[in-house]
Amino acid sequence: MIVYWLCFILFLVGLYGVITRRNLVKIAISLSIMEFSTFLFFALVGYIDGGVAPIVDPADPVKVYVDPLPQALVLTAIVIGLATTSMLMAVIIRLYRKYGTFDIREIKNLRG
Amino acid sequence: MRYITVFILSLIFWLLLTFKLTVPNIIVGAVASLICSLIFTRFFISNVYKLLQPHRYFWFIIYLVVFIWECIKANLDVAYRVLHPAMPIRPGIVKVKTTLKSDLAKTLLANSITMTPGTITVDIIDDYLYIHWIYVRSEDPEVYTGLITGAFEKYIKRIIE
Amino acid sequence: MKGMTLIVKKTTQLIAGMVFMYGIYIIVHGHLTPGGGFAGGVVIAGSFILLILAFGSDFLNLVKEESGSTLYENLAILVVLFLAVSGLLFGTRVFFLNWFPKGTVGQLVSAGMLPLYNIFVGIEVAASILTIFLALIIFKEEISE
Amino acid sequence: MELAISVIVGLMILGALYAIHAKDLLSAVIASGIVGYGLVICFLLLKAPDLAIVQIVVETITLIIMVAVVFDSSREESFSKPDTQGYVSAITAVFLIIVLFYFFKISVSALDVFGESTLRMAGPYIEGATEKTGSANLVTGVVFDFRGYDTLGEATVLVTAVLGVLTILRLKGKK
Repeated sequence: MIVYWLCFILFLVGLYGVITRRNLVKIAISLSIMEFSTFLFFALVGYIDGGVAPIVDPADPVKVYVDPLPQALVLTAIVIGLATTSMLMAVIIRLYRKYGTFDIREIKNLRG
Repeated sequence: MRYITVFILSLIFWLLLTFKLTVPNIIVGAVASLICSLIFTRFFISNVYKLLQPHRYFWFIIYLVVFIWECIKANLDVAYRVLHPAMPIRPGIVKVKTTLKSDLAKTLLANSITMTPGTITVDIIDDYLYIHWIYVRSEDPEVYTGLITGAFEKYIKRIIE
Repeated sequence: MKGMTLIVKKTTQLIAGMVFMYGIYIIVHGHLTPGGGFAGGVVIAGSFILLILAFGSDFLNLVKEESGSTLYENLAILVVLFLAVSGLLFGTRVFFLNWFPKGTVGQLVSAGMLPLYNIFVGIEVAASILTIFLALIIFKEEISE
Repeated sequence: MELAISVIVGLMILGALYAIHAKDLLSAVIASGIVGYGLVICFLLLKAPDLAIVQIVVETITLIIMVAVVFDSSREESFSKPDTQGYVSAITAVFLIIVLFYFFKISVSALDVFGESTLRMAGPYIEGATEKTGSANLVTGVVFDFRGYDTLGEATVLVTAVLGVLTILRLKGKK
């Protein structure tokens, strides 16, 4: 049970960063931390004690496998996470070239 | 010629990865090696004829023995310096001139020096290697050049040049 | 963007091909061992990114033009769509029907159409990640000019 | 097993806290690598090698992209005095965290104990999956056969993201 709680605390750390930080790069980092905690939660839900990785060996059928469904969902989500992070980075580098700062409040005040 | 070399090396790498000698496996490996050789040949080392000369492999095996011996000696030396209560270290960066000409030989020399404990190659600029040394034994260029590169240089010259 | 030192360049020349072959191995054996189209595609993109980082963007003349990788990406996703639709032609009304002969489990040529999906998704992922990287590099160069 | 994963997740939390509070942006980016690579080890311990392979390469490329963005900017975070807006956002964060904590405390009791998942949803995906898909790797079978629509949508998202990046970064166009 404590693993679930720690995973949730990791999520909360990311949420805290998103809300309180003013630097755009740190907001992106906090978002990716929230993503990672979600991936970890999915992988934790699917784990079974004594299970093996979900790869069937035809010569030696083992009875218990780890749940493959959350793993498949996370597999697609990781690559989407890379795409969204790089898109966020593209927006950030554009904003930096235009305003010369990463601070989100200054950008709001500049109204360029 | 370079294309064929890259092709054969990639195929050997593929067979070592998969470790199966079935027909579909070899066909897939051949196609993959073809793509690899088409893309990566222009970045490969230029002079591949030297791969076919057997005496270079002989010197390479001897070089491995020499390298392991030097490595053991340097390990004991660094372990002595770490475990000694007074920590007798005298770090510094020295500039070593090498007589090797080709870039690959310089890279092999730099990697060998980095792999032996106590010395780390920081950079190569033209003929000079900049090396960080944990105990600078002397400040005379000839002496420290002999101490650092003397054991490796003549073998590397026989292997690559 | 300038390249790195001589040591990195020479090591990259020897290593990049191996990384590429490893990516292809992960993709092609995706239905037998861990891995698959996503992992292998990212590894292949990594081999090209390694080359660009080590040699600097001037060395590769493909750097100034990212439309090539965009083309591969769009073609690959079209092929995936076509393979998915092809089930409609041969079977009942099921999208993503696996109508190829299955073969025996554990062989390299088995699992029907899954290896084909793996290969084309791998190309798509590799091309898209390479495109993102090239766009960043070109943008930074245009700024610094 | 649970203990090992707990220790690694604890380290990840420390790394995340440092990444959020670091003064230098480059060290913040590198500290966020702790979280990603720790996740790789967690995946390996949780018997998910597919995810570990993808995550280790994706994390490396994300770090390269982030360092490329951060590297030639000012890098120093400008710390000014906390103003009213900062206090308001901090209070909002604390309030939100308390609310989420309460909801998670209720919902965690509905979960199975760690390691005793009862495979409610995964039964049909495991039994007879090798005969249906012919694939020895069950994850690949799920990704490309049972849930092919997900994969198609994922590929579409990837193409859209690439188009977005090209649109944002190449506004000038070719002269």
